[in-house]
Amino acid sequence: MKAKIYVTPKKAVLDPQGKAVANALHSLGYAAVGDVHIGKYMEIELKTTDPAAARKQLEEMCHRILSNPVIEDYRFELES
Amino acid sequence: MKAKIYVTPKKAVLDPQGKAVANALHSLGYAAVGDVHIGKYMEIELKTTDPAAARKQLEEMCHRILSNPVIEDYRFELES
Amino acid sequence: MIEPNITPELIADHGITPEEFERIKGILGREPNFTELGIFSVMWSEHCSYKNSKPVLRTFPTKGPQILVGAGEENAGVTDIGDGWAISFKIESHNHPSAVEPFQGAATGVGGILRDIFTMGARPILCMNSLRFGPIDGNDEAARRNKRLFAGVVGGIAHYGNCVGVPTVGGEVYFDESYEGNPLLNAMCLGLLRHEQIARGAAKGVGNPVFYVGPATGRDGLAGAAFASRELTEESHEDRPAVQVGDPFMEKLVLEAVLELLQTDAVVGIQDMGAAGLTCSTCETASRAGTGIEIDLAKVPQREPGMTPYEIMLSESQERMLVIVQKGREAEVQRILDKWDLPWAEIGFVTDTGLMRVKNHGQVVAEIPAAKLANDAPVYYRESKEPSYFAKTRAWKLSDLPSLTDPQKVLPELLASPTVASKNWVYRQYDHMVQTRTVVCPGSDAAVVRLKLAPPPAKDRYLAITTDCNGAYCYLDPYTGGAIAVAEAARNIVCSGGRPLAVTDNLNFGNPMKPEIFFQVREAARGITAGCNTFGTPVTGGNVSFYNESPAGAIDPTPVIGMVGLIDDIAHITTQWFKNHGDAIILAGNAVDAADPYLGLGGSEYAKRLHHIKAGLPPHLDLATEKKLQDAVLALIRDGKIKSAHDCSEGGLAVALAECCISRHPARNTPALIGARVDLSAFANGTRLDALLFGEAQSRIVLSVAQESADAVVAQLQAAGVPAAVIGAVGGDALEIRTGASACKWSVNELYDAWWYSITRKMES
Amino acid sequence: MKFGIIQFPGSNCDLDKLWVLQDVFKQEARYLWHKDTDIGDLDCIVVPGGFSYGDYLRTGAIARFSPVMKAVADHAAKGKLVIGICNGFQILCEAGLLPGALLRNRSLQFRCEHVYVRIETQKSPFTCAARTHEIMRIPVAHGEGCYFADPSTIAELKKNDQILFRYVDASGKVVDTASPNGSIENIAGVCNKARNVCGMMPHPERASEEVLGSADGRVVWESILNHLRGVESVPESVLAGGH
Ligand SMILES: Nc1ncnc2c1ncn2[C@@H]1O[C@H](COP(=O)(O)OP(=O)(O)O)[C@@H](O)[C@H]1O
Ligand SMILES: [Mg+2]
Repeated sequence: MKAKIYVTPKKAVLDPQGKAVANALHSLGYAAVGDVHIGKYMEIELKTTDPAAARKQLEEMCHRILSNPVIEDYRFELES
Repeated sequence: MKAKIYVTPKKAVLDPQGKAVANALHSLGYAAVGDVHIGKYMEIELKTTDPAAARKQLEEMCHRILSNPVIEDYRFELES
Repeated sequence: MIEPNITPELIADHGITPEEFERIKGILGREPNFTELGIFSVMWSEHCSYKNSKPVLRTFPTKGPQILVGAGEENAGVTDIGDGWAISFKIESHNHPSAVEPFQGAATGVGGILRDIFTMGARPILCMNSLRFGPIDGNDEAARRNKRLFAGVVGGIAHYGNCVGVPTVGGEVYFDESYEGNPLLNAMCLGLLRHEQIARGAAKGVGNPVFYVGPATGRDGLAGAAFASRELTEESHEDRPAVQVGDPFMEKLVLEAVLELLQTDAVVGIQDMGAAGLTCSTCETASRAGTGIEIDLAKVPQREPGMTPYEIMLSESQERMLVIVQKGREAEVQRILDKWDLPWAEIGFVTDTGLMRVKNHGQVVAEIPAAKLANDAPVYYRESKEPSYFAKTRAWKLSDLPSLTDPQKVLPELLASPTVASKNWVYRQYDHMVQTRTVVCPGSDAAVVRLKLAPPPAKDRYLAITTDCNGAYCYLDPYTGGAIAVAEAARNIVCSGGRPLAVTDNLNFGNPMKPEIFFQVREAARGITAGCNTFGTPVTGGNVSFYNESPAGAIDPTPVIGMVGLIDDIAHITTQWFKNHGDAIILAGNAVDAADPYLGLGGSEYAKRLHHIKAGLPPHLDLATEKKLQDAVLALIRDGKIKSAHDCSEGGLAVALAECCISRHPARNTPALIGARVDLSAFANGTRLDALLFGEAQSRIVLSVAQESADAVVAQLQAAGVPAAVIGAVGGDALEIRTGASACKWSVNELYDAWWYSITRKMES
Repeated sequence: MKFGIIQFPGSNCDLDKLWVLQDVFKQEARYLWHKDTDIGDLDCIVVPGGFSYGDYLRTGAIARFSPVMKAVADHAAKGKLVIGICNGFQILCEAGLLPGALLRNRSLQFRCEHVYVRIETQKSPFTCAARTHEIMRIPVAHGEGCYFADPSTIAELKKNDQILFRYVDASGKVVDTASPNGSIENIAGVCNKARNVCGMMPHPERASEEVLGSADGRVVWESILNHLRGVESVPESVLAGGH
């Protein structure tokens, strides 16, 4: 199975990177660009066939090491 | 509209971060974890209602600045 | 907007006692509203008001001819270094944020101290840091957590400092169980300025506009000052909004813009928004100038919709400044801010009312006498009581320590102890050379920087900088521990060729409401005072961090000393490693201190690491002896007689000798190792071998000199009243130490390997 | 000679470059602001290190769109000299003025230390004053210095003698452990095909004065000055005692 994980800065937390990119896009003339948020995208192979167990493990991995729950949110999708 | 952009390291490019995360997960006991790949995930608000124009702009932004074609691939989704 | 009612519970939640609440009512002549309660709670927190530490801080020596701006007057002190030049330096803690989110906690700690320095008008030219963590040995749950904190803190310091372009040139790291769950991050910054550039944080000139500079205010870091003034509990990890995210790029822009602004005389006052944010910066600037200030929160840039006045006033969003502008000169200021693409807003003006008046869309939401808010926090003379653990630690006898039979294995083990081991895993992550000032990079007793005052080849000036504190010593005897922190710092400066100039201090302790903790605070401060008086180094400022406790108890008392010294001539710059084969090795100071009942083994790394004992008394220190030693060694350095000088600290004489052999590191993976043959037989008679090799007796320096000047150097030291003897010679590819009948021999490769890679191995396992 | 040093928001080695050129080498040097479009007549442009635009997104990604970069490209197109150091190297790669890209160090950590770097060729304006296979002891300080290019680009670089600097051990051998970042073939610096644009990760300005522990980096500035003065190649005998 394959998991796709998205880690994004929490709403209330400063996202200086997103801001810098938004400014850069504006100055390049992309006036339609509004807010930009930048996070991480991860793909993880999982050698298991049990989606429920995989989900449980993923939830745990995201919380423990793949994201920093103090400043980031995460979500994931599981594909088989 | 909102665009979701995925930037991932090209196959031929080393992904030491992916490797480090895979190792960390193994040492925490997640034996089922196989390859890990890490890229960027961006969300961009677009103040436009024309999907075709938005796509064209996004394609350009991705190619010019949001990714570096020497080392990265990209893809995006557009939501309204 | 509905504000909560002021109930006793709400007051208690804000950390305000019923007596303090009465005092607030007295100042206002009425009950505070919710916003005002929040404002008082942060300004009267320990972090901002020093209410529990003021009586102690007042005992520090703070005066001296070199002091231009004294401790407590401004964001940081300013010290004269001659020819119209001055330095401004200060140390500050960010312990609790680092415990909860090590990377961002440490990063924003660096950001905060940088702002304290550049708001004085000084360009930051170096950073240092003093760190404490729980043990990183092994791989159990606790060790892994400690490693994660350690890696996060170091990564955060690197991220911020490297990006802003200020070199991190040194520091210290200790590992001990007492910091488990409550790591320490103390960051120090030093800046350079001309006398006439000293900027003030005062809101002078009625009618002058008040500018807000920097990114918009968010809900992050809400009430961080209050957070820092509480013990860490299991729930602290829910204190998440108190964690701020730093943006070093923004800081760099703010830094450049502020220094450019201060070049004009269009700015009358400036202060950063650090702890307690807008609240602290407005009331303190008004209070210093004896004026009032009026702002409208509607004009404050806001990152999120719907922020309340309470939230805006208490937010600790990073990289923001308050600038008081000369009326009529706004355009000039705006031009510079725009040049650096900095967000800014005019949010208010200086008044003559003495009040801090806060409006929101024109409606008054808080009105408090500024000076009373800033200065009239209650001051508490806390009760102090000798700690009961002394009974236990002092019941321990040196004879309880098994005698040492085989030193061969011990030395590599001590060198690999993370507290003693090379910190290259840490400092190679820091840019320590940007600004091309760093003459002695991390790895010697003190960092040395040149000031680049004069273009080459003209004569330049040099500073030596160090941070020091041994918490175990302070735990066993806070007075001696405090004095040793100062003495060791001065010794490190002297070993580098400098004369001690001034200090900054960071008092890290547990909960001062506990009499046994307050005893530690008071005694450590007394020790620091004694030390500073001895070396003529006034305290120019510092920081207090209390409530450093985890559920397992308080940290070892850790009063960190940051000391700066002046090196008068490039030729005086001295490093710790041996230079040439054939040079004579001299021990200045006593091999064993007979005045110490524990012979230097109380609180030693040897006792802790090999026998798991933290007991007895710390090494005995006689300040007059120490001063004599330092003066004599500095005189020799000035005479050009000394090739290397290294102070003996953790691990004692054997570790110091080993470090002299293995610490020179010209390039990646290419150490310059050099051996030595040492004979300590003359001191071995009737003394414990462990004390001779690994005892941490104070007032000792290992010197190397050309063979032909050895006798003269020994004579000169003795003439100055300093015990001295030639103990060996540099050369070969092994360190050999003879102690009477027995002798040990270690290849320098083996010692180097144990010492250099120890932390890397632990972090990568 | 006239040098221009670019200041991007977030540059932090700009002052060091000015110091080394103006105060150490006594050259005419001035800053160029990132918003400048007219840079006047310059002999050499220096793109300094630092964290332009915070290095957000990718190192150099945002800086390369600064107005001044158009002028840099024009300057380079005329065959005039451009040297990018550290972040400057990253920016020149992003701008397409140099081949390849710089990835995160393989250790995933920032690395600041002295390394040994071998000068691979004297056939460039940036190395023409060097002795054959001269080795410099010189500092690096970067988090993203791992040079990458696809195999055909690497082959091309070799064919054209465009690899100017490699990380080596103290004896001058190219070994894996000598590299602080994991670069392909230990590459520490390259030039473009026309040989007038150079990028390097090590910092010659941090090794240009004895007081800083090494003056080995002076050879880079001396090469540029020799080249500009028209002293194309100096006989080895003259250089033997040099630097
Ligand atoms: N946190 C740190 N950051 C930067 N440099 C450090 C740090 N910790 C230690 N160092 C450097 O490592 C060297 C040895 O430090 P330390 O063992 O504390 O020395 P000493 O015992 O002489 O005070 C010093 O040059 C010091 O500046
Ligand atoms: Mg020392």
